Amino acid sequence: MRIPCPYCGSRDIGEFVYRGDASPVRPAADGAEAAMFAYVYLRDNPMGRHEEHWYHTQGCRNWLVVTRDTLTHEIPSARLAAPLNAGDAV
Amino acid sequence: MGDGLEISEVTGLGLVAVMARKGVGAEAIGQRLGLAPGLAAPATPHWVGDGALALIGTGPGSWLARSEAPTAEWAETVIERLAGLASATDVSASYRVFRLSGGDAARLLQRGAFVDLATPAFAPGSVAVTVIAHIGVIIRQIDETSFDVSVFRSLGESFHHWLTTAAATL
Amino acid sequence: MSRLASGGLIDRTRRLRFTWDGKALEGYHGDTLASALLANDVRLVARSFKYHRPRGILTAGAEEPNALVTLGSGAHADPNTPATTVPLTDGLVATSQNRWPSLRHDVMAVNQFASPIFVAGFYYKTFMWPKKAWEKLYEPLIRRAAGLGALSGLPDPDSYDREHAFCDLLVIGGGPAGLSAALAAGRAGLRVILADDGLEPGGWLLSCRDTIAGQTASNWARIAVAELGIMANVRVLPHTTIFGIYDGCEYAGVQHLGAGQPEPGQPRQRLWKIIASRALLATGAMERPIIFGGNDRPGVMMASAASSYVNHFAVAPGRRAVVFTATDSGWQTARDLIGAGVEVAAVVDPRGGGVPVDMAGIRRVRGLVRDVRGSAVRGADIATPDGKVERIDCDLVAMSGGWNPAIGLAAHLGQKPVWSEAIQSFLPGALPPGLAAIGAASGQFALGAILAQAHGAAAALAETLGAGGHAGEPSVAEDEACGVAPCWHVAGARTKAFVDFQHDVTDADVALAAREGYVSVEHMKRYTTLGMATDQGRTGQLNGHALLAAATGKTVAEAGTIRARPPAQPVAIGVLAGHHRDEAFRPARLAPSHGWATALGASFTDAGQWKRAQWYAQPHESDWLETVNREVLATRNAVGFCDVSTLGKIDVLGPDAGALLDRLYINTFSTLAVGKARYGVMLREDGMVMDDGTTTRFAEDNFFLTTTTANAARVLQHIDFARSVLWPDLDVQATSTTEHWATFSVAGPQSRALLADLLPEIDLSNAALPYMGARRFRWNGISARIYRLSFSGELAYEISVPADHGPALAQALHEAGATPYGTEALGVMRIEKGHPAGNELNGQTTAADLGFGRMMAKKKDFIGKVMAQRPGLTDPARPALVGLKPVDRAQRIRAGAHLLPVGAKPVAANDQGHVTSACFSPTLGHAIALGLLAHGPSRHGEQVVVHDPVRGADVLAEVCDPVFVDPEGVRLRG
Amino acid sequence: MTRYSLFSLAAKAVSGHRGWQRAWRDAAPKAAYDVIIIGGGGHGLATAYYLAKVHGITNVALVEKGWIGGGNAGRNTTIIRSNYMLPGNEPFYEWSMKLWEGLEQELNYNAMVSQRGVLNLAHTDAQRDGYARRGNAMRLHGVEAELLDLDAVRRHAPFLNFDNARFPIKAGLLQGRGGTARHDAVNWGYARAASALGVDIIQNCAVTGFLTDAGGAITGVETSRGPIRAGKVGMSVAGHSSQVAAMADLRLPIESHALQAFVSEALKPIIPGVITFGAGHFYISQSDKGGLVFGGDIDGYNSYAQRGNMPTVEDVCEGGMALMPMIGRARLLRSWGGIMDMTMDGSPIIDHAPIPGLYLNAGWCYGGFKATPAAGWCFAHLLATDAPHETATAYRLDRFATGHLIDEKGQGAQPNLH
Repeated sequence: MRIPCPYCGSRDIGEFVYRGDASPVRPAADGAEAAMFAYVYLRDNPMGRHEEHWYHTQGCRNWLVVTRDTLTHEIPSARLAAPLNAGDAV
Repeated sequence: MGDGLEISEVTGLGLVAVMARKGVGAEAIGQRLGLAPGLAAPATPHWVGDGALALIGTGPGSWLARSEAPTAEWAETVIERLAGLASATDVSASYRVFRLSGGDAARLLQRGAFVDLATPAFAPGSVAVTVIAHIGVIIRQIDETSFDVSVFRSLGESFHHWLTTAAATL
Repeated sequence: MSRLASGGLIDRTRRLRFTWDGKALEGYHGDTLASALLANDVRLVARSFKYHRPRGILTAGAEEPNALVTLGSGAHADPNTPATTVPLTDGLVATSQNRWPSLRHDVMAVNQFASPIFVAGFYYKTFMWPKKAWEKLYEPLIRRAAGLGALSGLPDPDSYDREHAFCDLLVIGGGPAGLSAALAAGRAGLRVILADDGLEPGGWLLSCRDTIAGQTASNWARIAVAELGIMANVRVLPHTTIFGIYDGCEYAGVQHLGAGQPEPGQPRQRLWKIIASRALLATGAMERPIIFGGNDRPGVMMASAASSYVNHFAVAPGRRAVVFTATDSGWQTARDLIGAGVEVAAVVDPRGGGVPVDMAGIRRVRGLVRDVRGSAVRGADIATPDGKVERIDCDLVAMSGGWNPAIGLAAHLGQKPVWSEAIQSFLPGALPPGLAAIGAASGQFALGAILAQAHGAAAALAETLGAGGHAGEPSVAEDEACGVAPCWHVAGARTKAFVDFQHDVTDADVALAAREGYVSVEHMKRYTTLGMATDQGRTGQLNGHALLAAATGKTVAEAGTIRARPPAQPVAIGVLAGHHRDEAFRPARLAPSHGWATALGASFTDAGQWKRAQWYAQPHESDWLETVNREVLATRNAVGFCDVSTLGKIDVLGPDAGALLDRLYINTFSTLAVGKARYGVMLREDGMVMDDGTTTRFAEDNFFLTTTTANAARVLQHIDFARSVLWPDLDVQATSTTEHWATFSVAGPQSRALLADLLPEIDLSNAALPYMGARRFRWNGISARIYRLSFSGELAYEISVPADHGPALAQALHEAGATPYGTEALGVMRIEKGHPAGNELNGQTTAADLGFGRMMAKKKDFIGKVMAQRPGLTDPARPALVGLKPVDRAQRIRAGAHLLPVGAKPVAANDQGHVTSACFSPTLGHAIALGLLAHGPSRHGEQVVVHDPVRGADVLAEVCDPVFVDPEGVRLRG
Repeated sequence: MTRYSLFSLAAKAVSGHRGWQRAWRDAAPKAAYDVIIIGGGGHGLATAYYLAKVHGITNVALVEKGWIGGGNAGRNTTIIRSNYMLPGNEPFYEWSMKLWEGLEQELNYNAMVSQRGVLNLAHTDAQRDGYARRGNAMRLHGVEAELLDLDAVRRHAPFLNFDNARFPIKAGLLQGRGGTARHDAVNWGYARAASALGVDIIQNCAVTGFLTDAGGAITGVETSRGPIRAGKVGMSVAGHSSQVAAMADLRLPIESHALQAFVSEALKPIIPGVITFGAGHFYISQSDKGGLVFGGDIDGYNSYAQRGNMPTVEDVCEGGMALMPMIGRARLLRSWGGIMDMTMDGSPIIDHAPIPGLYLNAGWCYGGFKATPAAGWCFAHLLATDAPHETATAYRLDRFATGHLIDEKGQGAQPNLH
């Protein structure tokens, strides 16, 4: 399986480290414990389209948000997790 | 060893890891470091420049500045020159750099790297940060038949063992 | 001898010698082991798995279920190798398997007498009485009888390598379809790879008598391969099997290099990993058997195989044949046999209608072969519609029950095949991205049509991919007749009729499975083991599904298929491992002073992928403990030095570096003064301790972090996640400098004096460089750093220089009189000081467990803060860090022992914690340890039992403060 | 139910085995039952059996969307062991071992339970001490465990790499009672016995939703073969736990992951029991038919595809060659994948769902097969008595909120690291 890294191009998943579902957002510092519990522990774990975090550890060392189908493993797209600072081409 | 292959090592390099700060573009970095006028630091996995100063693209907004004959203060001056534009740190001793040249150089590297190294996908000026035999590498194509392959210093022996083993069966 | 006087593609000028079960035989270059055996009239080649019935050669291809042999001997032995795929080489040693004492006289054949009991699944119904008998008696017998070939138990002496490749079009299979497609795509200018698993490319063309563009099929194939060979944009991979399709248009294959024994140092096989944006499945089709009585006897062969042996290898597989066929192609075999001088007693074809091959003198019988006579074929009983049975003497029955397109690869990503009424078999349904099927694999069996279809498909691909060249025209050939009618099974057989030849599964077994409710094809497969042999059901599985469908009132289409899975052909595990075995299993990371330490006689230990000097034994020292004690005392009493370069080092830079560190560590770093260092603890978001280390500030926007050796990569990944995903608004950058700095800890009361001589240009006084102070300086003109940091608890410094200068610094320190110490001594001293390390940071401990509860900042948010407050993580009864001393000072405590109250029964309910780190303390003269004990901090002075039953007797210990040496830290601040 | 034995086998052989009936009734769904179990894997079938056998509750329907034993229960590497460290796990897995040891007699179906030992190898001092801690914990739970030194390991498996290994072997933890069992036979054995006690086993019956009463309590399931009512519904669907839970608007602390498994061509017996490599991802045993059954780590990304990719295949084979270099000559015959319901601490959940009438048996990571008998026993106990079985009290769903985690590997809330 290969991930279309926005900077490095198509690369084998052996170069990446998978973290998990990219949709949970870390609650604000003063948020309730229940919100942090859900962020840390609960997952939709869908069969089908899934936005997930991968880290290009043996490549450009960026965190990516990869859109992948968890049933067919097809990967239509991937983008840098960090919104790019102005002026960078990728 | 295939007849079309020589393996040597490039030593004494000056290397500085350069990471653009928020909102700073590749042109600014290139110009501040004194690349030829109008020449920007590469925003894609490529390298530009020459022996005195080259900028190797290793990621969005990050490069390796390289000098073949650095003075003792070269790294400090690069870091200071970039003040305000980019964070930079001396990594001159972090890598061992193997020079592969000859007709079989690309074929040998292709045995290890799962990245298309054939022209036009990869050509002089191209860079690939990838992995060979579980060892992280930075591959830089210099000309039609020669490449620099940089690996972390601590992994130099293991990488050299792979190089010689793979080359023996070309 | 059954070698034909002329013909075939073998090279009669190159005679080759080989042995079969010790007997010297001969064949020619171009033979397979199978064809050479047949040429020497060897027809009994193996014994079946369960009944040990005699088995002959059934096919001429990789799907061979019977003729499995062991090649070579000793460590080079290659068990379970299909003789049909082995190119004959001079000096080849081949032996039969799974028989004792010999192939001809196999004692285990006695199983056939028990066959009424030994039906499918019999072992699920018996061997249960008496209770212990299964393991003591029955299973050992079954295991000894099971298995075919044997491993030698010796390490694989051969080497393997790998190659990656990228192309526009991968053509899988070099038969008529594959060659035609590759020619079209190659001419059009696409970047093409053609992989073919035969002795030479050509596939069926090497075994048929058709003509293409006026050439014989085999000559056309050789000319096509030659043309492909000179195209720069085409790469032909002979002896290469594509065994798997994976995500991302990735195709995995194995290439057999150099037939027979590779030269020393050269690889035996090569793993290919190919990324192909398009691929064409040109793997042809496999002939289907027919299920009739005795269809497993040596002398029963697939019709296409008989044609192959005659046309390709110039070997007559028999003298008098009966061809039993429900396909037109079976008639071509009759013609081939007659052409080679083999008498065809009859062509038994149950179908009505005309004769596909009009040959004078062929006797056609409309009927079915019901039984074959003899333990090797001596005759065949033909049942005709009028109810009569005619016995015909023969020594060969060539059968053809239909053709199954070889579409296994197309299902590797989960797509299901679909039933085709037209060809009475399954074809690919939906296909993996980029893949299409051509030729027989797409259900197209006529040669002329195949060449045109394949050429058209490739030319169309070239166009869509924008290749500029012209694909040329397809070669022309006539279309031979290729009708087929379903003929799965002949009812009323008097003797056993086989569906799976290797696993001895009969038609009766399939009926039994249906009767007992194992009616899904998956249940039937697992209950009868049909299709679980080395041919993975490629020969008779579909026949079995047809029988099951009939028994359960379903159509074959409704019964469905078993999902084909990688590998499409068995693959040596060695080639999948390649370079990564023995010492090269994983790379070794060598610290900067590795060479220097080796010269000094250091012994090394593994710390993740790092090699670290464990101790520096001197010749007179009796064991490692004496060495380590010396190193500890030399450091505590004078000065020692240790290479600590393997610790993770990360530069965190930029205006918001301090803000980021405040959110990562439990304590605050944004307030750290320049030139100062601070110890920090980092949590995971679930509140557990992830890592610890000291961070030094060299400038307003320049922090230098250290991490544990084990977690270096994980912490960098964590930092990058925090700054790019959690808080992208922060302007902060980070990069690893682990490899740039060689770092040595110089510790001991005389450390300052020693360094004062070595580094005259720095003021090392306590005032100028206090504890936890740090400074950048130059040493012999190179940039260097010095820190007042101490893991040993002594007055100590850490000095960093660029890694290439590490050995020089080590040598200078040694020559100045400092004693080198290794990780063992380092471990003893940090245990003496009660510092938690890897054993304590085991991912199951909180900051409070380790005594860092007070460091957790109250105001600021940091990763893990909220989850760390959960009841389960703040329960006072949680095991917490304590020191342990044996009450009897002479006794020893080991890490991994558990802690029980004195006098308590050694049961889990009384388990109060465990020993995490332990050593002998030369400083104190007795064993000491750190542990995690329930309510630990409040139990100093209490006694507990150190319970270590897997290693020895209980030891009584006293709970104490984890800091054994200089608790006030006087030496640190000296 | 005809009793299986050598005599019944011989008797039926006389009439060409035409006398055998179906091993389990292929029941059609009735309108209502006392209990519905979703999932026809080993856990669901065992639950149904123990509900009937131990608790006398026989008005039970087991609904399976495909064919029984078609999910993880039919695609695991058949290992049974009780060598766990934490007090939340070890009692449960030891209870499962006790049930394994009597299974053939209990079900009158030879599941080929074969206790030839499970050996975990250590390659560093710290790893050896870690196994000592686990071995001592097992002893405290009354389970035998031995810490073998290098010579003992060499005697147990002489073909291991003792000469030029990158990570030399230092020691090994051996559970002699660990071993393997024939997974299909376990599923069919429980199905046959449960069916004989009156449980309806309903195949090709996919659950598509839950029936609820006004108050939101679960009162049955909607299926591809019509609605079926019941007072209690137990979910035992492993990798599909999140899908079925979502039908009740329930999110779980679970990610589904692909675990690949491999088998070689059949070879003469050479590997004594189960052996696990401590310096990489590789474990192996040899089936009674002679195939080397092996595997390693999960692929590491969410997946329902029941297959994986090459990096894992290579990593497993590299581990195999590093540990036992003889394996290079053996040929990989077949590889496949299961869907592992990986939890946030690597341990399972046997608990009420926070919705009345719904019960969860989920989160089995890659250890579900060895847990089959005890999971069935304990889930039946919970369904019958509404109280957790004494060995499964720690498997609470809310443990992630309260912080009473059962984290054997200490990897935290990252499922793919367990």
